[in-house]
Amino acid sequence: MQEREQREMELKQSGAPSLQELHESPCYQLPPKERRALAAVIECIEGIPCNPCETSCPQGAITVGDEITNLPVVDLEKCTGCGICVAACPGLAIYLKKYLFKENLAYIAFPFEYLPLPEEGQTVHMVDRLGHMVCDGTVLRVVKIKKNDRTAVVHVSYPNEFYEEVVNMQRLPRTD
Amino acid sequence: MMDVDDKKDFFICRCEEVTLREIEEVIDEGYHSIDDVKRITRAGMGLCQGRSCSKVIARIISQKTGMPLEEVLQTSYRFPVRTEKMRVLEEEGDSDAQNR
Amino acid sequence: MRRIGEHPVLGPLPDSEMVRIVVDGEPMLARKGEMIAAALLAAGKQYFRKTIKTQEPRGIYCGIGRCTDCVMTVNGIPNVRTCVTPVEEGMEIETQMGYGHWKQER
Amino acid sequence: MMLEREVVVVGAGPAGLSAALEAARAGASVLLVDENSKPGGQLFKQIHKFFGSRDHRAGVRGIDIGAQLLDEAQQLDIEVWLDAEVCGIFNQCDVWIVRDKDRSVTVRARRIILATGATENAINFPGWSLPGVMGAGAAQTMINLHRVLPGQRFLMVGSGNVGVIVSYQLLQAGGSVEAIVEAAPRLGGYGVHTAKVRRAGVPFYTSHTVLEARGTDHVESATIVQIDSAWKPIGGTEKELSVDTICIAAGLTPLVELAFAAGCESFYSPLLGGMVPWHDRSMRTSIPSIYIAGDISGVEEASTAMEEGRMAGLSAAHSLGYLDHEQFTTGFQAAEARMLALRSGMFGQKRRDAKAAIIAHERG
Repeated sequence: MQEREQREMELKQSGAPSLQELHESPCYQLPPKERRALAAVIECIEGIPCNPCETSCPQGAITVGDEITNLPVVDLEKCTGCGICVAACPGLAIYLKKYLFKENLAYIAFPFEYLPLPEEGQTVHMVDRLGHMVCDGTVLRVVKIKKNDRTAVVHVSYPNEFYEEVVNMQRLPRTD
Repeated sequence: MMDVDDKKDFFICRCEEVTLREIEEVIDEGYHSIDDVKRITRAGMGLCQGRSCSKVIARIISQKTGMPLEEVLQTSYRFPVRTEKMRVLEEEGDSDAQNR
Repeated sequence: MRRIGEHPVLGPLPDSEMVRIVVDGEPMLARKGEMIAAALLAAGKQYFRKTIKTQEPRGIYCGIGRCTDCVMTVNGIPNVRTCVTPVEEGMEIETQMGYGHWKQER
Repeated sequence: MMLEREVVVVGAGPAGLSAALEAARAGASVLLVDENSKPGGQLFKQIHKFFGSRDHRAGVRGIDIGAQLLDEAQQLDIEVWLDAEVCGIFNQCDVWIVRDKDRSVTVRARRIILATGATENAINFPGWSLPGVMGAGAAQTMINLHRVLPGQRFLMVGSGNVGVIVSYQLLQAGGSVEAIVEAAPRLGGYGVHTAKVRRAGVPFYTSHTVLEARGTDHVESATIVQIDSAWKPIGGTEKELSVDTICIAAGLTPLVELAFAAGCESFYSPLLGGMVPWHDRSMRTSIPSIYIAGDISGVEEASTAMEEGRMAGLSAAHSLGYLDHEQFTTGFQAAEARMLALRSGMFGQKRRDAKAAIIAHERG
């Protein structure tokens, strides 16, 4: 029964990649806990013909290569955590993360294309890849610049015990 | 084609309101082409000219007769491929109709 | 069934000149140039016609003028595809029963 | 004297626009015809950022690519007839057009490029003709083009890229998607798309389909059910969902009426949507004066449609004597290379093989 349950959790069943699938993919690198600077994390584990992540990175830290179906790989030495790739990715599959933000708080900056947008200081519900609410987070800032072409990048701090699980936040109730 | 729920019949051709059972009966009588099913049940003769139903009818024929779908899909199309008013067809616009 | 006000990608709903249309005798306002079907959906209209054989209610299905399921009688002319026909000032729109009937020959 | 044009392009979507641009740039006199009151086809509903590479304008939203193409068409002063329905093609060159549903016109064309796109497939179940059941493309048209939510609680049937992207766009428009059902045992769309809606809380049900929709004047609820490997419903697995709109995303079928009524030979390609006009590498059909581009030649994406459009436009113009051999081959091979780059990877390779099978087919 365990094997079937395990399969139910996988990308082509649940719609979201399981941690095991991510760990098996060369593309996925959770930034090490001791790293101080933010780093880009890419959850793009299927060879699809797409490379704006590579071409958007000003540091040349992301490599796809000539065959644009190669999986993107982040060079953590070069990545400065600037976040340009987060909004450039058509699949919204990139976010920035770090473990050491403050005492037991981790940091994430993720793409968000819904309304209403959260505000600085607001408490929001953080979700894992299956959409389950995992913990609360505090909005640090919401970046909405023209270059991001209407993909907002929301920066949030959250308890670092959920460092790997958290990938986004719950949408806020609509006001209209 | 899932044979979903035998009790409940439902339309296959939306425009002419022809149901799955009516189409299946015609196929059972030996009519195995989209055009034959159309001529007998009117399925595909409606305002949309079979856009919603002809592919589904082909699949039903193929499933019931075992004919390959490719063969059943060989159907013919006639001009005009859009529904137009008769008045429009008579007056030829700013081109020399006699040259046709 | 409602108009989308603020949209994350499309932005706010731009202001629009309104036109008066009459739907089954009821006057209502629509945005100039929008499709009849969109105006009726925004107003919450459940169905656009009833079929000839079984009087079944029908509405939008393909949304791009291909399936003709959304036809209504407009200004006395039946079988007008409302999803690809823009509203005009003073337009009279009626739920079409069966094949509808021609009020006046254009 | 009958109206004459060197190239008549039918359909001003991504493929038709690109074909008209290339043919006009090469020097041919082009007439672009579209039955809608606005050009652009699917592009103006695709509010998401496109995939591919910089050459494919990746990272740009479909609506903005559409606007760019229209600007280019204006700069090249391409003649465009909107609200113009092509009703027939006679003698392989006379294009019969009805303008504004009002007057008939025939244009003699030396080359015709058919870019008529595709139409959504149906899935039939009791109640599927109720108002509130519509194509996923229809819902996308309503929200992104007409800015009206056709409902509030949606059920999406089909987990290919269309079903999943439209589900995401329904959430963006303020709708709530109660579930996405997929008849196959595995989800169809790209993982990055399914992940977006899954983390937004939308559940997927593989090996599931719609058993029935219920409602008097409009959809009020739907029952979904698990199906076995023979696609038969499994008793006891029914689940009732309170939804008011059911979107069907069961693939598309190329719109081939004009091509086949004109006499083009057909080829059956299930993966690419069914019957398509046979065509060679240069996008020419079995009738030398008729070319095709985009979903009519096999259902793929807007980005591949644009490259096929460029190839068809270049080939048609070159066959009329425009562009010397060197100019033509550089432009054509560049477009073809960009297209083949899109037809690669675990999803694209199958389409590449299916297209190659059409071209390799020795006609009778």
